[in-house]
Amino acid sequence: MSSSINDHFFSIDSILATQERLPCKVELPIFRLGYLDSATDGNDLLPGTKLEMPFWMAQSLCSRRRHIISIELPKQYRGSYREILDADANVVDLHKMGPYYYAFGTQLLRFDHADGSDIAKSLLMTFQMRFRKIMDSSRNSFNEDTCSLTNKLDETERSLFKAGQKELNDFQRWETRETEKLMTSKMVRNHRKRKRAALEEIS
Amino acid sequence: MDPAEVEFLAEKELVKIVPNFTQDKIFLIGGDIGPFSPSLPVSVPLWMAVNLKQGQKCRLVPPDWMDVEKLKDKKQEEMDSKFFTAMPSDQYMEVTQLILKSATDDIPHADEIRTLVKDIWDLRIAKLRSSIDTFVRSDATHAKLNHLTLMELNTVRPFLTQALDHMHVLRNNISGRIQSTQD
Amino acid sequence: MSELEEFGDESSEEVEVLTAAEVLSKLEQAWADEKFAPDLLEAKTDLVECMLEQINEMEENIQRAKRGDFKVSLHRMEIDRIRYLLSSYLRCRLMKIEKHTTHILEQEQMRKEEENSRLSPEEYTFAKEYQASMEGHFKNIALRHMPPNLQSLDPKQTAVRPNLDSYVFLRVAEDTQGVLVEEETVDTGEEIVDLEKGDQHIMRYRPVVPLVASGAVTLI
Amino acid sequence: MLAEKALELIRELQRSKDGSLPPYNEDGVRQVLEEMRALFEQNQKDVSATVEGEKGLFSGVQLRHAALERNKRCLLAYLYNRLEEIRKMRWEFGSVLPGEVKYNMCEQEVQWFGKYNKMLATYMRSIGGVGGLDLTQDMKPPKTLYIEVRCLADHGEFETQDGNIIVLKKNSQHFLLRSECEHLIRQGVLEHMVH
Repeated sequence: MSSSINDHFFSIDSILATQERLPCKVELPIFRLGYLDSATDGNDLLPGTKLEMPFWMAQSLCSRRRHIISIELPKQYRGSYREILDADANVVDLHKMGPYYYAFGTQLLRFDHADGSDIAKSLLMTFQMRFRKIMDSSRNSFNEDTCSLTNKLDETERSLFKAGQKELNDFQRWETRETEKLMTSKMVRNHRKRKRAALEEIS
Repeated sequence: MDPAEVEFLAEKELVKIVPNFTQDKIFLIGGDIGPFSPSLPVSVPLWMAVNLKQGQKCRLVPPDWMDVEKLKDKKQEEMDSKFFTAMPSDQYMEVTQLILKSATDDIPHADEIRTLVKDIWDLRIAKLRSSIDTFVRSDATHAKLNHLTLMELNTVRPFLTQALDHMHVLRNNISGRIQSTQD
Repeated sequence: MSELEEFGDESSEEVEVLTAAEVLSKLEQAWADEKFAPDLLEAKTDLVECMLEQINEMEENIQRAKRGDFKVSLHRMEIDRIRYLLSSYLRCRLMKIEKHTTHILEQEQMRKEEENSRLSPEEYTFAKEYQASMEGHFKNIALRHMPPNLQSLDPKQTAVRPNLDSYVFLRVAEDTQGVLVEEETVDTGEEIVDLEKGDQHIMRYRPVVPLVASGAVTLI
Repeated sequence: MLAEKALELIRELQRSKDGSLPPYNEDGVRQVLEEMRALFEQNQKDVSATVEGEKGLFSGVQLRHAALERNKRCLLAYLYNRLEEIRKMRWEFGSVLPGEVKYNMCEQEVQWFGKYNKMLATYMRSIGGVGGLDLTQDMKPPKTLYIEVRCLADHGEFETQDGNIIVLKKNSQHFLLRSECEHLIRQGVLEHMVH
């Protein structure tokens, strides 16, 4: 699937990205699963019913071969939103529109929606436009408050931002010769910290 | 790679020292070193030079390029050029760092040298960043990176490669080749 | 230790004779390649064994040396460096084996006789055991309590595979013409580059997989 | 919503990405397996009904099957990612885990840790024949042969490579071969002093 970073059967990010929801319309009756639609007390999901489903579910009911439901694009991928991204991708809060904006968008392309190729182009362009800002801020972030920026990044961008920060941090630790010092392993350190905190709570 | 690992690779570079002891040739696994005689310059790997210096057994001879005038010229050249210029050593940053830390007293104008090397480094990193941005915004899918050193590449590695990996997926979306490990 | 070491290279018929220093520098390259390649590279079992022997021998020599001999500390330092190199190299491989176990064992099973194995015999044993322990754990806690048609693991679905499309930095060691960097798509034509010795590139790993294996390019 | 419990397990892991292992959620795992059983039974019924001629049940079967697969994926991912943490612990804590850490593991996880420990030891012993190679050492490029260390805790007697016995007492300082005390630094018994 989408973000090549960490994408496999057991990947937490991949599971969460396929949990994103989208609006669907029932086309063929689905018996005895009425409870999936909170708006009805009925036993069954009848044709015409509109409801939101997680991606993994929608995908099993709507494909080239199966039309048990039809899907609509989530609004953050529709034309009007794409225009906003087109105008200035840098000001958009992609986390709010995501948080797996690129990954989920990539998944949506599987539905062969008429807007598919426009969405695909918009995803790439959005990333290209936002790239410089992510790079620069991940390199100069030591004195400033970075939260206001990272809050607006989608998960893939956040992981990129973190990679940039780590590189800078590693290099600075090398320059100041901190890397020469042998350290207690991270898990041992964290374990002690938690233990101390727990002890302080008791006393 | 960790910068400490990049440094590890740089430490096998040969540098010249002037020993203050006598010792026959040493048959190391990595090659023969020596013989050592007081006042006679001899080439040894950087890791050995640093350790001998710490034990006050030698004086380090700065590499040819570690010279204020030469570095000033280099800095000017780097500023004037749109592209990356060839560095006199592929490990200039690591070598400077190690030598100036362990043997400042052996290097004339050490402070000035430190500043010049850092200036050159900063110039090149700034250049690297803007060429990365140009690369990412273009349609190119590969690039030539001549004259960049391992330490320089290393400071952008995961960031750049992750970004390009991500873009590869987004490009494939457009050409209709959805990559998938599962349905 | 300047005497020549006999060193058999399985890929060629004649026995190559390398000095210990040459083996060391090959091992350094293998370490860097392994660090940067997304998939597991061919096991350099000979290099590892040769270097381990070298440092063991050196340790023995040191035991015999006079106390306080100045040379000893230099030899020890070199041993430390080589041990680090070996250990970091094998660790890096082990991490990949643990992450891509199923994929690597599949590859090993499909390997043609004339191809060298990616796994050393010891790594192979480890991979098999690791795989069995993971599957055993899944089966015990989850799979055997699931409905009958869901109790198995389909490697097609679950195997964690290396991303060969990830980007790498490389330096060209031998001129190589006509490397297909990008295949033709609807919008763009195919892209072919000539790699000239000494050049450095950034590109996807997939097109250069055979070149890394043959040593025509090295990863940096 | 279907597969909701399974998703909760995944969210639990996501929340603890800082590297601490959350308590094994036995109850959550049981509930996922129960939901799977119920979905499967309903599908069995619908399949039988279809065989007997009832129409239109396929959609429901399809949806429930997707939920079954989803539950399976989440549950296995839960177990997989926990093992991944537990594997890392072997490298960071060593072969003996602190009680509090073990407490958050289920019985089978404790057993898996033991197995991993053993197969790793066997592998390391077999490297290159004689004596093998301890891969849990030499984690960083070496800089000097000897290093200065300070004891962070009373650790008792310690035999150095050249046969001397020293006592590692809290706050005492020593000059030791890096290779012989690296693991004590990683375990937080000694602190590496750098000037």
